[in-house]
Amino acid sequence: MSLPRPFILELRCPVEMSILSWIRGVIAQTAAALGLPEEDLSKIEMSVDEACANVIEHAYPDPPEEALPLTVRVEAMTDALRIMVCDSGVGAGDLRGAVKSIEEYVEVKRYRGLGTHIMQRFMDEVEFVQSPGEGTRVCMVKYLTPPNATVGSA
Amino acid sequence: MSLPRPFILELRCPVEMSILSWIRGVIAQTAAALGLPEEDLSKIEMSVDEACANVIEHAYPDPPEEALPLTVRVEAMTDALRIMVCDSGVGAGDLRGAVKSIEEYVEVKRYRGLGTHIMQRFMDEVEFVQSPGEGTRVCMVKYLTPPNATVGSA
Amino acid sequence: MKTFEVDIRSLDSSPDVRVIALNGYLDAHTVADFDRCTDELIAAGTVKIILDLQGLSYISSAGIGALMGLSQRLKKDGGELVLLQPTQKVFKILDLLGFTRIFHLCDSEDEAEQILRS
Amino acid sequence: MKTFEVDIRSLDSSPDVRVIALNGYLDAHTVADFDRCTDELIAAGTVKIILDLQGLSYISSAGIGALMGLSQRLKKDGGELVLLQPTQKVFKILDLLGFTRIFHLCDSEDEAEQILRS
Ligand SMILES: Nc1ncnc2c1ncn2[C@@H]1O[C@H](COP(=O)(O)OP(=O)(O)O)[C@@H](O)[C@H]1O
Ligand SMILES: Nc1ncnc2c1ncn2[C@@H]1O[C@H](COP(=O)(O)OP(=O)(O)O)[C@@H](O)[C@H]1O
Repeated sequence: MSLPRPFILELRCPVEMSILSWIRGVIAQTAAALGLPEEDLSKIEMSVDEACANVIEHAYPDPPEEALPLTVRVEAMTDALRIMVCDSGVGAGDLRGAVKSIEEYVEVKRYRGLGTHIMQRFMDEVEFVQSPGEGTRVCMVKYLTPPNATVGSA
Repeated sequence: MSLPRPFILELRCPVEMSILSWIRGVIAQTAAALGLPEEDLSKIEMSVDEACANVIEHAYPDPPEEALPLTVRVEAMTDALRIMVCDSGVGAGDLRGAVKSIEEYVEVKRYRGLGTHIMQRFMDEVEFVQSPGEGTRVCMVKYLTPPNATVGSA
Repeated sequence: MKTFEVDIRSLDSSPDVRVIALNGYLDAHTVADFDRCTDELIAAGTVKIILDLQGLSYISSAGIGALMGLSQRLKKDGGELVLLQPTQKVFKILDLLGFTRIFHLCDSEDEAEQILRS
Repeated sequence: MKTFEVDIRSLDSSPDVRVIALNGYLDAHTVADFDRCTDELIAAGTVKIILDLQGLSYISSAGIGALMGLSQRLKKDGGELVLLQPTQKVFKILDLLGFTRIFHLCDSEDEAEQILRS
């Protein structure tokens, strides 16, 4: 079972923490339909959750001007799943402040900076693009096996 | 549990029947996250499935020019869930050929025309817009209880 | 992720009765598999079928149309189609649309066998 | 749809040990509920906690941070935090990130009790 590709899924939603479980559900559903193994599914679900939680927590210190200030865009291509999490918020923040290792995280006892660390560990490619006043875009990629290379698929 | 609204979900995908189960999954996930009862969930899932299956079966007698010829757009507003299923295909077909009742369906023994009948029975509003050569748009609405009117919500 | 599977057996007590167990969903995609399977059974002379729906998670208009067509063909040949134990979700869909008054629905294989014997 | 629930009880055999059972998901949304609950326990003098994770379906960095913070506070007061039976999914997340080497994980309540007694 593998979904025909390419396809695109886009979510636009308010910056409220209670939206996160729905976003995770839709992402997990999609990763599962692509036939990805449980472990990749968890990694993708968590990376998207972390990027979205960051938008909700950090991007808009003041109430956002847009009605739907958080965008999640999933592009399932033949060889990769590209996921973009975008906001039009402050476009500034200590994105390079991510912990380098769990040892550092435990040592420092601040218990912050784990979200961006997780994205970088769990996805194959991660890019952060920030422009002050224009927002932040996190672009994450997970490589996929092209459908015709899948052994035993229907 | 009720999702903060408004939010928008948009899917763009190829016209292949194997995409349907994923679309149903995403729609059911969303309807469930809105706190809708099982029965409404089934009705919405099935109506969207029927509209999408029609695009795949009827809209493109020749291979479509676009890479992603089927669009499903879900708008969760305060008082309603609006779902649009759009294609840019032939924009013609016997949309008024829907069976008027199950009795007629059983009588005629053609076993067609049930899809549009189901959409009209299961959704609160259904509108079909067709322009020859420009495609078909099915717009379906299910009324929602505004979040602040929900008894006992968190 | 399982999509659709068909499992066919005969009843020990009534070898002319075929039990087809469906697993997964019967939609516009998987209905082709279902039609192929029932075509083969009918070509081989089967006229009495129990369709075990315990494992069916979803049915669309394409699936309902296939069941209607199958029922009609079996009746024409002097046989019958009986639906066995649909899940609550599938039952609800069939019931909301009025198909529980049209199909023969049964709660047990024994009851289905009785109907097909009479 | 259940999101997050916390259930607190004491061990019959060690009344100073609190068992907190989590149900649902511990993410950036529900972590506030979790923090409120553990703040209250600590204010009431609790220093030994078994966190029963059998019903926890998901944990995010916010949840992991909360567990780390809780563990640190309990240790400072001479107590300890033990995690009991995470689901396979939550275990995998903690393990991939290296947290199974940092938290005390147990397979049974008895084992957890032993650790907290010693
Ligand atoms: N969308 C965003 N907009 C503004 N700043 C962000 C955004 N995402 C991340 N950041 C910045 O990056 C930092 C590191 O994020 P993260 O690693 O997830 O840890 P944490 O959220 O715990 O601080 C945040 O503290 C914040 O300053
Ligand atoms: N997206 C579409 N593009 C073109 N024609 C369509 C479309 N959707 C529906 N139709 C037309 O409407 C008719 C009725 O559809 P429906 O009630 O679902 O029954 P069925 O698909 O079994 O014919 C179809 O036979 C087709 O002619």
